[in-house]
Amino acid sequence: MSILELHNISLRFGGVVALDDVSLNVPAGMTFGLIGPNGAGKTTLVNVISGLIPPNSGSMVFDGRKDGPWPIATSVGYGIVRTFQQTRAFLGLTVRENLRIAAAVSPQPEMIGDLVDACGLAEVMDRTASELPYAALRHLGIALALALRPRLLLLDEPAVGLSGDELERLGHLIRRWMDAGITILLIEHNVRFLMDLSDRVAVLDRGRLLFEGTPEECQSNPDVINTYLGRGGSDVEH
Amino acid sequence: MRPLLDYFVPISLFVIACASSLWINDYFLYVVTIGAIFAVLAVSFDLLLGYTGYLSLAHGALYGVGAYCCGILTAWHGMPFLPAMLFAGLFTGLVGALIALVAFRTKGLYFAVLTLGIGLIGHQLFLIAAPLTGGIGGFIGIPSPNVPAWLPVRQVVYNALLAFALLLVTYLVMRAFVRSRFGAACLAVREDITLAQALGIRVGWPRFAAFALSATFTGMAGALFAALSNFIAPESFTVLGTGFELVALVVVGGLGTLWGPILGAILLTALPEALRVAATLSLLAYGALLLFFIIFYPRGIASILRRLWSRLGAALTGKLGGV
Amino acid sequence: AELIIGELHPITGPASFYGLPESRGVQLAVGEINDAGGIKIGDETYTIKLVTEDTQAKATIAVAGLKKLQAENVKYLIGPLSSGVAPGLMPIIAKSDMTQIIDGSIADGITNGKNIFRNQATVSGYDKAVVELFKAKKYKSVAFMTDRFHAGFMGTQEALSNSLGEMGTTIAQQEYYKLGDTDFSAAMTNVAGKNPEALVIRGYPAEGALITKQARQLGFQGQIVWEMVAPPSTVLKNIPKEQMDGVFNCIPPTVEDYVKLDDEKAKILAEAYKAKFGEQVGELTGLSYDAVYIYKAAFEKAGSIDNAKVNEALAGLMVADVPELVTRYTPQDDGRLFDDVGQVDLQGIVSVWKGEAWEPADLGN
Amino acid sequence: MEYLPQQLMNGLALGSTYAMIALGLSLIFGVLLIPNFAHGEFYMLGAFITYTLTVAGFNFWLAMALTAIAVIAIGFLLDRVAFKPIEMAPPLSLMISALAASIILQQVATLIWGTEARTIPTPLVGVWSAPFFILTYMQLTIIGVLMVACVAIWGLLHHTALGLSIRATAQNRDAAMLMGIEMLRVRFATFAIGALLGAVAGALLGATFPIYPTMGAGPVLKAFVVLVLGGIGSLKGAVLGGLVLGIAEVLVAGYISSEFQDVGAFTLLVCVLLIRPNGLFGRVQMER
Amino acid sequence: MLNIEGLGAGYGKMTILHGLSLSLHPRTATVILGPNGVGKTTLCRTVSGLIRATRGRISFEGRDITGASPAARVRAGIVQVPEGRQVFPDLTVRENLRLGAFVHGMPDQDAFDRIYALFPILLQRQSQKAGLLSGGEQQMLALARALMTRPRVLLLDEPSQGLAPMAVELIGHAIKQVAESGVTVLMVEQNLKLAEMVAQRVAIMEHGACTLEGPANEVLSSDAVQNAYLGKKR
Ligand SMILES: Nc1ncnc2c1ncn2[C@@H]1O[C@H](COP(=O)(O)OP(=O)(O)OP(=O)(O)O)[C@@H](O)[C@H]1O
Ligand SMILES: Nc1ncnc2c1ncn2[C@@H]1O[C@H](COP(=O)(O)OP(=O)(O)OP(=O)(O)O)[C@@H](O)[C@H]1O
Ligand SMILES: [Mg+2]
Ligand SMILES: [Mg+2]
Repeated sequence: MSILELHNISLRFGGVVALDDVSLNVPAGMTFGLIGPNGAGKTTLVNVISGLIPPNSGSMVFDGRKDGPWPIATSVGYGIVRTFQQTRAFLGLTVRENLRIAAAVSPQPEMIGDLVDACGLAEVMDRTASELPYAALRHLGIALALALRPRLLLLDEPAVGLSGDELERLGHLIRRWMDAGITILLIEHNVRFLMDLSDRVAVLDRGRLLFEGTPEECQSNPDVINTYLGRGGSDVEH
Repeated sequence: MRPLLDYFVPISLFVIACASSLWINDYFLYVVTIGAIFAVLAVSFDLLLGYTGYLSLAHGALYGVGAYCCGILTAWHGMPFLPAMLFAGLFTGLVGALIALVAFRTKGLYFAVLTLGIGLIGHQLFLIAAPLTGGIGGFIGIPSPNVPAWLPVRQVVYNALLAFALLLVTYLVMRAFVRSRFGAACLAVREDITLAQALGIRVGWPRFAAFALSATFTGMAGALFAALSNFIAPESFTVLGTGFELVALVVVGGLGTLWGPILGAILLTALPEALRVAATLSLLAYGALLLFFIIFYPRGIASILRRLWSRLGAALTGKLGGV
Repeated sequence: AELIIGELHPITGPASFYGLPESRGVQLAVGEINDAGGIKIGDETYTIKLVTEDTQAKATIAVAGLKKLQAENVKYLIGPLSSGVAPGLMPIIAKSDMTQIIDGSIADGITNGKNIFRNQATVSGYDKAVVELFKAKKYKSVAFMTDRFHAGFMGTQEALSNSLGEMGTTIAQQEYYKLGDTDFSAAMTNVAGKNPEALVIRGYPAEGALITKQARQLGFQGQIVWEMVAPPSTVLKNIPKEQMDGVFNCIPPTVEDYVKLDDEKAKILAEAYKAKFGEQVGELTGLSYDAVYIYKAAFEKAGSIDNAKVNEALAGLMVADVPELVTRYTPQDDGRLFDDVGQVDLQGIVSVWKGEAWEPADLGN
Repeated sequence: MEYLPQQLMNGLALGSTYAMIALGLSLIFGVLLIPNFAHGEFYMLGAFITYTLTVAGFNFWLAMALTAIAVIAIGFLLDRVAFKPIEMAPPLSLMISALAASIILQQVATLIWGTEARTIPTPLVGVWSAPFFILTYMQLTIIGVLMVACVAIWGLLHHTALGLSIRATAQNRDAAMLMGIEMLRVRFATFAIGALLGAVAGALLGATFPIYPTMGAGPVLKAFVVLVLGGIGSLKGAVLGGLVLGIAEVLVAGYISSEFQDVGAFTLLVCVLLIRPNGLFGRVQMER
Repeated sequence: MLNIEGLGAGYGKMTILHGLSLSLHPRTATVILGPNGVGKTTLCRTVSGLIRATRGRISFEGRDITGASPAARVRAGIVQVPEGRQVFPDLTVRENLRLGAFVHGMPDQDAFDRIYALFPILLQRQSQKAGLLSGGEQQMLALARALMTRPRVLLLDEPSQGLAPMAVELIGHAIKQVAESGVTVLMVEQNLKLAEMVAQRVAIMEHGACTLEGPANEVLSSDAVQNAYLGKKR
């Protein structure tokens, strides 16, 4: 069963066609990978789903509710939560204060403690967010989103700038939520990371849906190799 | 332990202030009373500026709304002071809520200037609505608060006690607000409104509540000011005077803390009095001291005290650790 | 022994242009009295100690200043200047055992004749001269341009237009501006359009000069009448003298006017001021200077420095009791200086601008 | 609607004075994010120094040029003392610093010139009587200077390297430094232009209006209104906002009541911001 | 060429770099590897002058530049591509590029053409406001802008951030070309593909100091590095 259905979403900015008749079904409980060349429209799609920008045309069904997309406040109420490509947290506040805000909006404030451990924030609780190491900041951004107990989590390039242990930690985290039944829409240019985690993958190119299928099919699809992975798609070796 | 400390410190400071008001002379008492009223203003103002991130320049006018409201109720309708003050506060809160509805369509400097406009309109209305306010000639004959029979103190002392009590209540109420979920939401609005929205915070409510609450206490401060001055005139409620002075109090005290603005208010009301000795140079000296302070402590008194506090803490633990 | 007099004037801030010369007037008089050996009250001779506090023309600062004076045991007060301040001090002083002589504000109704007196005119006093002018010149229509930040003028606006109306003058236009405004073109366009026979400007001279200029530029042809304290030196700094020719002014004479009338006391005061402070005497200096001598006469008459007695003496003081007065007050019917509510009778006179200064106007009656 | 052409012209002339003051303020705020309340004091000093020089016998235009240099120097000093040391502090601290600086400058002016109002002897007397309206030569000069200033600033910002570096700094200080842009030069240039505009406005307006040490306070508030009315960071907005405000004030004073001149102007501000929360020409910030 | 000796730097009271020493070989691309948060970005910012060094010294071609302003360093040819998207959002793409050549006066059309040939998407978007570009497009713009300065030392802080694999390859080639044309390159990078593609020398950073530096093949094949950074585990 699909938790999210997009029907013929189009959006243009002046002359730029950012989304061109995109239709997509995201099955419940799975991690859905979204890739595509730079400027393909991935972030724009997240903006549309989360309600930050209304599309020019098209509609969205979420969890049986028709007439989407909704304004952002409504979407969040329905359980659609996003992170931002450019990491966003309350930069002027300490981590503790950030989490206090998270607790204020969370339906289950008592689980914030868990999140702190899972995201590895315990040692940096009293530091100002703007001074955090990059990885910790990314995790904080994700912790804020998770505090809302989303049903659909939109992750826009969460792994940017992460390496080694940090990347692994993020991978573990995502798996855990998947197990907890959260549906995840994951945008990521780290192909290995994305393919490892995703159950299904869609590829956007210049606003159009180019491909949709399993990660394996995706990596051998010539169109995808041509437009996105490149012949030296060696990052993907197993 | 913490709740005990939480209430112990402000309440004991309040008791000390009340006790000392029996001692000091009328002049100091007046300065301190005015300082306390400005502290009420500053704390209310900081709820909006420091915790929610909106600079309202309409507060000078809101202060006036409370003052005139109290004047009309007590002088014309014979209402006793305390209910009049409450009523004035509620009325001002209502006016504030209306302003908030309009002003929160904008943010940043746009909000500041929009409220500046509203503040100026308010001041002009005090002038124009002469039948209600007395116009430029001022509102004359506002009765002083009645000293209750069981309290054997003089009027001026009673005025001071009222101001201290109002300050204490304001502080406690504002602190409760700040610590509530609303307070957390306000912080989120201040730091990053898009992220706040993305987190499902209905940003309209917390900032609206902050504005209305801030206006309510601003109105009560105005009411008290009116009652202890016996006379008010539009000149006390200008944007250039009161409006900007509030910003100075809060910034000098320390933005985003509730006790910082209290210190800022006391310092900046005492300063011009201390500078009376400088006679014709007093304004110049005031400007120079303000500039000096802000250049060296751009984050206000609160930042100095915090630094001292942490240094003290470090020194103590260092000493203990050494033993 | 020492007798303390407090004075409360705006010696800093924008109003210090008027406040500082007042403060200095007090200083001059006190200096003179002390140099002459002080005041002999009863058997004791007192020298006067002067304590100055600033009001910045703001009510709260002024109240704090007053409380400070009270804390320093000051019983006699001169000041304040501003109409926005005096009502703020009134409830405190009325309840206290102090005595006050107001030497500034021209707003109505701030004296009580018990312990609060005023030796400055009220606007109603100014208005009498306006009425006199209109009686003589029989202008058929008039426009007003009033400083709406001026409590005094705003307070009498209605009464004045009523009395002119009763004489048959049409009120063609009522316009307002505020202190510090610089553009009056909208109002003056309307005034010039209606072209009344006279335009009465009520406020301060800088704006007065500017309004006069703009009215003429926009084609206003009628008579311009000022109602404001306007020392020629200030006027000339703001408007070329040709453009002032023939403008009327309706206020009580100031020190400068008395000097022009060859008044000995005024000349001495002006010179002393110049010698001590290096500037031209201010237009209100005479009033504050007089206030000190009024106190002196009252002390001597009461023979005591007890406030109740001095208040009584002040209330009954005759103009003739104070020979040092520079300002020429009209005695009350019984010769007293103050009327029952503590107000002197100081009436405006009509003067006209000729060349570089005001001169008494010949109204031809 | 009697005298409408004349009233519109009155509004235009008044609006030009607002625009003139707003221009410099807008530049400094747009580039350095300093809410420079002391801009009113540039204006005041421009008027007073020109006054002193003309009274000392200088030709008005020469006096104005000398004044501009002096005020630029003062602007530079002000930046050095009041703003540069706390450039990293929150903008509100900068605002308090500006307010303090403005008190100091006013008081210094009081010590030098006293608080008596005066007017600079006008270099251009006389009026130009067109068929339906009258404008003084001085008003015409102000409108002319405003137009010249707009074109000059626009050209500077959009067609010179200095202008490009100013615009770049306004958007991303760090990145601008990484492009080899000297921060100090940009700062200096911005303050110099801002102070210059303030000084010229002061000299021209001081020849029409009375001048006194606190004369800057009112206009600087109006200038902030204009800044926001037009849209922050838009020079076009600053000019048109000024004109709109001027015309609105005159129309209210002319056809409703001069008692409501200010109320009318600020009601207009409120209405405009209700319809366009980012001013007439301000852009809505995109969030991504 | 560029010598860093005993460099110390940090934010406020917090010291991040503890006596870091490193010398860059002329006309060579050096890649810095290290875990998140060791101070790689801090190093780049200190070298380009955005952060003041608290101790140690940086010299360029024998001249001490430790106290020089960022602008002076750019004029000397030291140019940084900052981490994250540091474009001028309200300026057009072309104006952003134009600013790249700021220290050389007005660039000719050739200079633009060379860049557009490298990044065709920027040509398409040349009159769009840079702030409206997608994340990856902004990253390309930042790199392109730095190339416009005609650098002699190019500091790259994670240039692959947010780039699609094809684009990573593209800029890999571009950087290699630049290095071959005689520019000294210092690149901080997490993307191993790009690092391996570009690196001639590799430095390893730990706890605010460089612990190992040498030719790329040697360092990358050393066991310690294999385990710690190249993630044998994966
Ligand atoms: N507000 C806007 N105005 C004009 N063009 C825009 C706007 N927002 C996005 N675009 C353009 O739309 C296209 C899609 O942008 P989007 O940010 O969705 O790309 P993306 O797939 O997320 O790319 P990346 O992987 O680089 O983040 C880009 O070419 C971008 O330049
Ligand atoms: N503005 C700042 N104020 C205070 N501390 C900071 C600031 N920026 C970074 N830090 C701290 O400096 C340390 C080093 O940061 P830096 O960004 O240099 O690391 P990095 O090696 O580039 O990491 P990454 O790989 O995540 O980009 C981090 O621990 C971080 O917390
Ligand atoms: Mg994107
Ligand atoms: Mg980094």
